[in-house]
Amino acid sequence: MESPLRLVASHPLDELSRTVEALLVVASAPLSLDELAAAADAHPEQIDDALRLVGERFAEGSSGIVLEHVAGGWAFRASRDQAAACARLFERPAQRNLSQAALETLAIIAYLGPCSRPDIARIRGVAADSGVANLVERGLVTEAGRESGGGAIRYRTTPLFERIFGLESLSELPRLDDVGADTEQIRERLETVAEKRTA
Amino acid sequence: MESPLRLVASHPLDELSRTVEALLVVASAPLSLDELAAAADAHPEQIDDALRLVGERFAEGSSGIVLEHVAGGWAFRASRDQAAACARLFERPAQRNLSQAALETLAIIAYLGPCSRPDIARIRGVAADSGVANLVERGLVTEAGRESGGGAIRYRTTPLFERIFGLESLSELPRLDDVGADTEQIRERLETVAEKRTA
Amino acid sequence: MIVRELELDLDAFEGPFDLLLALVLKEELDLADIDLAGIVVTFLERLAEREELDLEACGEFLVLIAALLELKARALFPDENAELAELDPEEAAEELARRLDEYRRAKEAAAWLRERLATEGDRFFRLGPAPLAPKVETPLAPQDPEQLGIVLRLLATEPPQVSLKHMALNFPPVSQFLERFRAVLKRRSRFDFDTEVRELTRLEQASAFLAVLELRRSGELLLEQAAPFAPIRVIRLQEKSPAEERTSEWNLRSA
Repeated sequence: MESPLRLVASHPLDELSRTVEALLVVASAPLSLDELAAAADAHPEQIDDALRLVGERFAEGSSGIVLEHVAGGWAFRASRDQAAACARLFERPAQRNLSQAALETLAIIAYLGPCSRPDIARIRGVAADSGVANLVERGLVTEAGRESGGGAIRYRTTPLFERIFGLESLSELPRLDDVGADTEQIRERLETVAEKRTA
Repeated sequence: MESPLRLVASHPLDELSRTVEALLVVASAPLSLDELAAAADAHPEQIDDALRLVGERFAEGSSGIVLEHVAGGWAFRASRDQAAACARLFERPAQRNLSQAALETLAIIAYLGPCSRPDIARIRGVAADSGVANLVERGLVTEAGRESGGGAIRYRTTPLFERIFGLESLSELPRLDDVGADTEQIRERLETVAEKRTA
Repeated sequence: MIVRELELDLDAFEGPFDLLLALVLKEELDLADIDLAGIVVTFLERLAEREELDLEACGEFLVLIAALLELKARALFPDENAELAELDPEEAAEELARRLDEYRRAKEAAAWLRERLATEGDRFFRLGPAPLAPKVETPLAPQDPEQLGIVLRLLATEPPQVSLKHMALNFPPVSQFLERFRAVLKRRSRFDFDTEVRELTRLEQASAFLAVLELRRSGELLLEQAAPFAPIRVIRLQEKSPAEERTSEWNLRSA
């Protein structure tokens, strides 16, 4: 593909336009002319012609899918007259319940203070971290520096977390005297049980 | 959507098929009939008809984009004859590179439904920790709560798993009960041995 | 390395490991005749030939050899009320058959998935959101803070005991007993196996018995048992005394 002497197969335009359609429907970002040419193993000029054909097939008014030229290149989008349906697809009712994983992760971070992903995975007794990234994305936890000695990133809960859970501050968390008198004891208890769980 | 008296607008089929096209091209996962109906503000039966039209327009052989029924819903993908071009555009997805151990773990989770790492270890006879972590990272399995009373985390397969393997649903997995006869054989053999020794 | 293709060259069997498993399961080969230690040695030799440790092959091999060892041990001690699983022999046999079958099913299902992966490999689709689709943000409804206390308390609760007893089959190394019995036979020309292993766990006894079988195979000793369940006598082979004599001697001493 890198060789300047590479022979480019001759593509009937129709076939090439199908290739372009396929590439655009699987891409998660707009594709440039060069990217399309490289993937289709064709000349950029040929791609230009194919794109014209694809543009005719996928045009506003005649199709629900529309070919669009944006800054980064070419991509498909929904036609404008379907905006209402698309909006309904993306408008989601507020989520009522958090997953078990999310709730456990939040509880650990809230009660124990800043924790790293390995900390959380160990206490939960799971092999992989699933969900911290999601909680960060939702703004419920945020980064809080690294473990000493350039270790793993630690996370803490955010003001949004407190708002969602109706807490003025973390000191209002339900008391866990039966688990441990203070954070240290609770942490020890959790770690002891976690070891048994994975044993 | 909830109101039983809601009037569903009458959609010319052509218009509705354009709506379905638009919804499918922006969706990030397969859409079920109900999801399509809700977003398009139409009856599921109407959506069914529209999907037939869309399926004719986007069929293997005639288009680079193909409509498929997968993972409990409908989605667009690239046509199979464009796989080479798609492969040049993307690295081979990690989900398709699975070791024997990973496939066995995946098979156990897919067949047994939510099951824990100890369940998997019991069947495979080796610790399942890293194997499961790996599948979670690849998005092929996800947490599905805990065993009762704070027991081990259980896992299930994701829609992505069904999509990668081209399954309409988990019920498409082949039945494995033809092996049953052998169980009987093995058991009988073991019993015969036991009888001989105790005679 | 593919474990099932491991070429074996044993007294009772010559061919790939896979065939051996098939023959054992079809009753065409008696496990009692199979030198399991020989299989382990062959595997270790193949393993040593490779530069990298093939963990996957090790895992698969361990599963298979453990199952065979367990089967063999069960066949050798069918009447023992196996403390390792607290199951009666019939239940144990059933449980074992079920587990072997379960594993075989998993392997079959995995094979099906692998094939599927190959045939569906040309289906490309987009992973993740469409390039020009709106970003979805799902707001979270207000949550009850009590949930946090509940899940943390659950995490601090010891999980119910999962019985994995039958998983924890830590067969003590047979070699340990090879050494031990050789040493005993240096001091004494014969000993009573049951007495010698009385203090050991059932699993250790199983290993010890495999060691004794191994020594018999290599011609270092003879085994004798007057009747089923009678004590097993272990006799140093160098001693040249006919079987009858040994039996009468035993009777005299025990009289």
